[in-house]
Amino acid sequence: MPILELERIDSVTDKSSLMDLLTAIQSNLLSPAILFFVLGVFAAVSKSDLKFPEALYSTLTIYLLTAIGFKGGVAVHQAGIGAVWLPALAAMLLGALIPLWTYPVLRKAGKFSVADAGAIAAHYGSVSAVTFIAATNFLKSIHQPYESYASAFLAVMESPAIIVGVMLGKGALGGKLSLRDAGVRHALRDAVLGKGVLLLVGALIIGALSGPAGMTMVEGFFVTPFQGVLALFLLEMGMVAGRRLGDLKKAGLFLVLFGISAPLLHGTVGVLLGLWTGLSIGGCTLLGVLAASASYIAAPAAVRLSLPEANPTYSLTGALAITFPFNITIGVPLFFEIAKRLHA
Amino acid sequence: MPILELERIDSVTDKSSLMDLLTAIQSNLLSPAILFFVLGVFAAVSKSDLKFPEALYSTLTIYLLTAIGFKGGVAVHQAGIGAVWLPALAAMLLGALIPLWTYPVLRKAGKFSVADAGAIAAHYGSVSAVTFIAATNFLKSIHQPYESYASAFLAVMESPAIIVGVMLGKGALGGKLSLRDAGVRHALRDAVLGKGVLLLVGALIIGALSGPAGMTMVEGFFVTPFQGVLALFLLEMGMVAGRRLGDLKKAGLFLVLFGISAPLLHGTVGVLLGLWTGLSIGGCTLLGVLAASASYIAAPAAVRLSLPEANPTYSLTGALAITFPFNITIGVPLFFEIAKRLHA
Amino acid sequence: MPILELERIDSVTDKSSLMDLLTAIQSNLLSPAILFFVLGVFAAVSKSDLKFPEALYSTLTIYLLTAIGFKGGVAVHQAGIGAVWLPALAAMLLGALIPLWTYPVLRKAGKFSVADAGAIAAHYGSVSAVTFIAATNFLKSIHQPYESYASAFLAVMESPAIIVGVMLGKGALGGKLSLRDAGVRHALRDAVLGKGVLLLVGALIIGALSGPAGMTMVEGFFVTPFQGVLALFLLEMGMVAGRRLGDLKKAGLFLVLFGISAPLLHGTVGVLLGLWTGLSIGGCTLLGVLAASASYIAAPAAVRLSLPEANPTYSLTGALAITFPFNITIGVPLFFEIAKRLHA
Amino acid sequence: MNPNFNTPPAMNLHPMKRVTIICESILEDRVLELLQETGAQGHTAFPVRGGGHQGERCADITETANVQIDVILKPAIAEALLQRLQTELFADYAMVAYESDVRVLRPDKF
Amino acid sequence: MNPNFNTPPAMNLHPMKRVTIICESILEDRVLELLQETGAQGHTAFPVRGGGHQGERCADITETANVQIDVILKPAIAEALLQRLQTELFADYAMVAYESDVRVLRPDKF
Amino acid sequence: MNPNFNTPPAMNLHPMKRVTIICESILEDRVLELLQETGAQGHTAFPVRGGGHQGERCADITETANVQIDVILKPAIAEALLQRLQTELFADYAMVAYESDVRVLRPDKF
Ligand SMILES: Nc1ncnc2c1ncn2[C@@H]1O[C@H](COP(=O)(O)O)[C@@H](O)[C@H]1O
Ligand SMILES: Nc1ncnc2c1ncn2[C@@H]1O[C@H](COP(=O)(O)O)[C@@H](O)[C@H]1O
Ligand SMILES: Nc1ncnc2c1ncn2[C@@H]1O[C@H](COP(=O)(O)O)[C@@H](O)[C@H]1O
Ligand code: NA
Ligand code: NA
Ligand code: NA
Repeated sequence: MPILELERIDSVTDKSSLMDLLTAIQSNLLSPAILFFVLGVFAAVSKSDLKFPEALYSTLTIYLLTAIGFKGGVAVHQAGIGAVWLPALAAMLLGALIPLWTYPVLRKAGKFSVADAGAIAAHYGSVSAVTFIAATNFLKSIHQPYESYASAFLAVMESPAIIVGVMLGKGALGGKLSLRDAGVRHALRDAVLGKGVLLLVGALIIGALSGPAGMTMVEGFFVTPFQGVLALFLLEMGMVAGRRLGDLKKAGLFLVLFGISAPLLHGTVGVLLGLWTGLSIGGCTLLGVLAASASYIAAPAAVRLSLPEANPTYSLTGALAITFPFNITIGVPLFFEIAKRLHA
Repeated sequence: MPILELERIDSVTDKSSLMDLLTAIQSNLLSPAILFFVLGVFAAVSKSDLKFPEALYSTLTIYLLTAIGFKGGVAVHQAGIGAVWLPALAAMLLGALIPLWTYPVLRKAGKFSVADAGAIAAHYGSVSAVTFIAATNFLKSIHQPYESYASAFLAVMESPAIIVGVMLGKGALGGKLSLRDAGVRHALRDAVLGKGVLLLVGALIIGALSGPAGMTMVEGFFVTPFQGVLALFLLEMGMVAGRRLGDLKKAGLFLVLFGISAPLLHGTVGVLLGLWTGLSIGGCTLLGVLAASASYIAAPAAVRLSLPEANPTYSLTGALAITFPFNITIGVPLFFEIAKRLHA
Repeated sequence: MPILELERIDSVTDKSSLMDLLTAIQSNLLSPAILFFVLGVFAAVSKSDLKFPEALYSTLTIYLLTAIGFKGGVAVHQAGIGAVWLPALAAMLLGALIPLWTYPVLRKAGKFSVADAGAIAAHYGSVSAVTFIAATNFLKSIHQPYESYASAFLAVMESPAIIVGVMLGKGALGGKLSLRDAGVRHALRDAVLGKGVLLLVGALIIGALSGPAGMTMVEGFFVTPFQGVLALFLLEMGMVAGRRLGDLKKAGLFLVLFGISAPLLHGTVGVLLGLWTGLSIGGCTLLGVLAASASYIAAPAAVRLSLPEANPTYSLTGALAITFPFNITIGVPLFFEIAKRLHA
Repeated sequence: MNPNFNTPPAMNLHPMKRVTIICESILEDRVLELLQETGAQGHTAFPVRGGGHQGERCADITETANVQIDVILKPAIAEALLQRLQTELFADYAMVAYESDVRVLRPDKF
Repeated sequence: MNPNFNTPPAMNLHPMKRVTIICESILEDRVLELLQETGAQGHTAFPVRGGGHQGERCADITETANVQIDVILKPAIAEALLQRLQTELFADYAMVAYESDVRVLRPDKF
Repeated sequence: MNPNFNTPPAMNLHPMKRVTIICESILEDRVLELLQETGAQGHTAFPVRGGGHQGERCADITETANVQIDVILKPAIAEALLQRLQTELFADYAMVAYESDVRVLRPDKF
């Protein structure tokens, strides 16, 4: 496995035009994974009796996090820490910073309470593993190489934003924050030991330790069926998102606008950061997607326990019913186009 | 993937004899899937403590329906709607018609109540996805090509019989039927949006939209492990069927006879219909198997809600403990033999 | 599939030294499966919120037992019963005999009650399928061929020790045993029909009946993802073992010593027995590992019902938190070294 | 009755009824509709297996699975709910329903 | 006792006992046999986790899982059932059992 | 009150309270801590779904799943437990809690 996952680098045409973007979006929309997401939304909206057992949802989550972490770890093993640390550090900082500008916007323009603004900021600063996976699939389908250690960025971006967002939501700006507060301790703990982070970071380390030899052993499980498992998972995510569509009214127009413009801004910043830290077009796309994505595995649990007065409807509806569908359908090919042009 | 799934067409010998049939049955009985079914029956009858978690049963069902629908959709993409619509329409009609002759037999000869006769007719007119999958496996194992879009027939045959059967069970023949009845509405709804139909038809459309490019992506999940998953599922089905063996006494001798002769008749009709609509030997076999099979996923739920006064023991025991084992062991090779002779 | 699963027989160097052992142990410790076990222990000890749904644990167990049984059965098919029966019989006898010397040690040196000593003896005479699988993975990773029908030994070693151990625990040595006792009947029943034995023996027979033709059909499910599934299962086993670490104090120092010295002794005896019955280095290693392993699937259930007055903390903590981790990390490469030297 | 046996309920606790319904999984949506019509403000549900007059329901496949639905409601409407269940569903389906006394802190919630 | 507190039961409801048994999963079959011997006409069961005097039973593996079995039965046999549970199983296994009052519409069913 | 209605409890049965708590899964650990502080000797828990004032909690993903926690305890501490739940958790989380009367054979166990 080379550092850039696909050897064949398609000579990217110069006249990257709106046509290119539309073609990319269209081909993305016709991939099985996205179509299964749409089927899930339809199942929820039409009130079909299709239901995934909770155990299946947990199992798919465990599988996807473990697989993506492990593959990234093997890539880190091959690329060496030397190549990874700089963009990883930049990614981490980006995650920590996003809540700092998101929070005031939510307070001022969105009129959200301190707790709600902190909670939403935490979700949008943290990242969504499934969005990341969908982006790697998109890159593979168009034969665009990328740094396969990019899932290391995913791993380090989960926690920082949650910690910063919770502190903001606890009133850090008003000087009301107490580090002895049980909620803050909970958030710090969950940010490090929550199952999302534990599986991603753990599998990453395992991959880095066992390297390509380890990969040979478990490839038939962590690689061969991977994309199909993602399709099944997106069917379930479609149902979850579809069931939340009804909450859009409660969430209000501002949140809908925010749920689309935040990823646009963060994604562009992410791509730029990738450019500055020397990532390829594929790598820039992935960093953009990570920045644009909003967490719905790690953040909700940590935030619910540490900012109980925040209404989870806002952050979950924004992350799941607005930003997630936007990113996997339009965001991913869009950030790829931006990365391509900026590299040109 | 060619339209006929296996390129190599074995020159079928002319002197198709009883020996051929026996060999085919024997090789079918020794396939892992069937043997796992037998193991399941043994586990149930010997009261072993082996139990599948309910979540595993649901997961396997979701997987099998999605995989078979998706594969069929890709085949439809390749064959073109032009090749598919005629046999599909014929299959659909057959499904709708089967209850019309099944119902009077059950009423007159079987002395079943109106509701019970309608319920059983609905089950036998509808189809069993797993029986269909077992048949495709059989054809693959003997290298017999078949129209790989045949799962489109499966998809369109699920619902019509349920609707017709429920109407009969509601007293349509006695003029008692009211379309405003909540039960009938439930049945119509479930026939279109029940999870079985939704997954099959949904995955079929996804396969048709994403085509071979999509297949390349998800092959490692929907194709590679498919037959092994079927074996595991049949282990569970064996336990379910084994546990129902005790109900055979309650069901009565007539139902046992019906559970074997109905598939014999319907299977032969199905093979003939395949012949008339231009299907290959493999395709005729599959249409025969579909007609012969009795539903135990879509029909039970819809019928239970719309014909509550029908005793589910009759239809479930017939479908699960008699017709399903008969079809996967003897029925499949038998309908293949019939198809072979009629093609000669 | 040849009888020795790997054709290329590495010319084993003569000067098998401590270095070899250390290298083998190290490479074993860096395999994904073992590293995932360690991650599981860490998750439990750090009280992360990572939890596997119970349905996933059952599913993984069913999968591993079925896969290992089936593969072994296909190997028996290829090797012929003639090659298998002698070492299988020897393995079975070894399983039945282990409790006979384990029990007095536990009574005298460990001061355990009659029931507790019988219960622990039953666990250590019976076998652990997952330890066996970890050993086959180790052999594969170092390209060491082994008799692939060795899982037949696993299948026949599960029950005998449970029966002997329960009889001892019921007071057989004091003449108090009554074969009409409900507990003893339960144990005999469970020893034959418990899910562990049923799946292993059942899948073995299915593999033997369907042979390589059957293997071709289900390979994509029972072989391709096998090692990765094992890694996931060991993550869960790590959590289970980690949560039991707290019970080590209750179990006492004697049990810790016993949990390490029993496998050392039994493993060496197993290797010797393999030598006498003509097994290869790989086969001797596997028989050693089987003898060294302690059951935690079949034995706990049977023993709990038949020896209710035995405290399950002792046997489960010993098997899960001491002997299992010891075997998969150090035991496996160690018994391989012993087998290598004895073959030289 | 032994006065020590039933400790007198504290002042802040308010009597409510709990109605428990165990039925075929397939009926869940219909029972929930019925609850809403009767005026229940919430419910709790989970899958169960069981056995009774309609035979064993061992929950290995959806068709033979049960669901248990617990609902806390004002005493006044508990019996009405049971009566409706009896009239509309008892005859045709595998089902058991019973009520019991419970006490809550926030009576207005139910 | 405050007369408003326990609303008088309606005429059509009949008193029954509910016996709840929480025990190691492994015991399920033995408890069900015992129920049958005592004369119970049905039962409801589901997997639970828990903790008590025998330590945490966190249900991640079958060996440490619990099951809860609820049975509605005639008041007369409820205590007999509890007594048998105590004599035959309480000493050796992780187990809790208790009874409570419930009311049903169809007393002949239990 | 109809004397036949509440059968007098047998001599060997001792009154206890059962407190039932239904809340967001995420709160499980906090509730268990609280139980321990109040003096409960054990508990039983299982995943449930449901609906109430905070909307549907359909348990398809962990974030919208509920857990039900049942605890048998001495009558004296039941209300204290409910009060603490109210003060510390009721305001912020989806949650319902209620108590009911049960009877056990081994009062010292709880
Ligand atoms: N006596 C009982 N105690 C507890 N649950 C019962 C009882 N009888 C029936 N059930 C439950 O109610 C379901 C339907 O009961 P039935 O309609 O009698 O078949 C059964 O599958 C059990 O889950
Ligand atoms: N006080 C309690 N309240 C509710 N459930 C309990 C209680 N004590 C024990 N249990 C349940 O009964 C099982 C066995 O209890 P024990 O025999 O005390 O270990 C525990 O695992 C819990 O599920
Ligand atoms: N009236 C009720 N009866 C039974 N369970 C309820 C009731 N109301 C709420 N619940 C349960 O308690 C959870 C939280 O309720 P709430 O705080 O009202 O949203 C719900 O998701 C239900 O599982
Ligand atoms: Na983000
Ligand atoms: Na049919
Ligand atoms: Na052993």
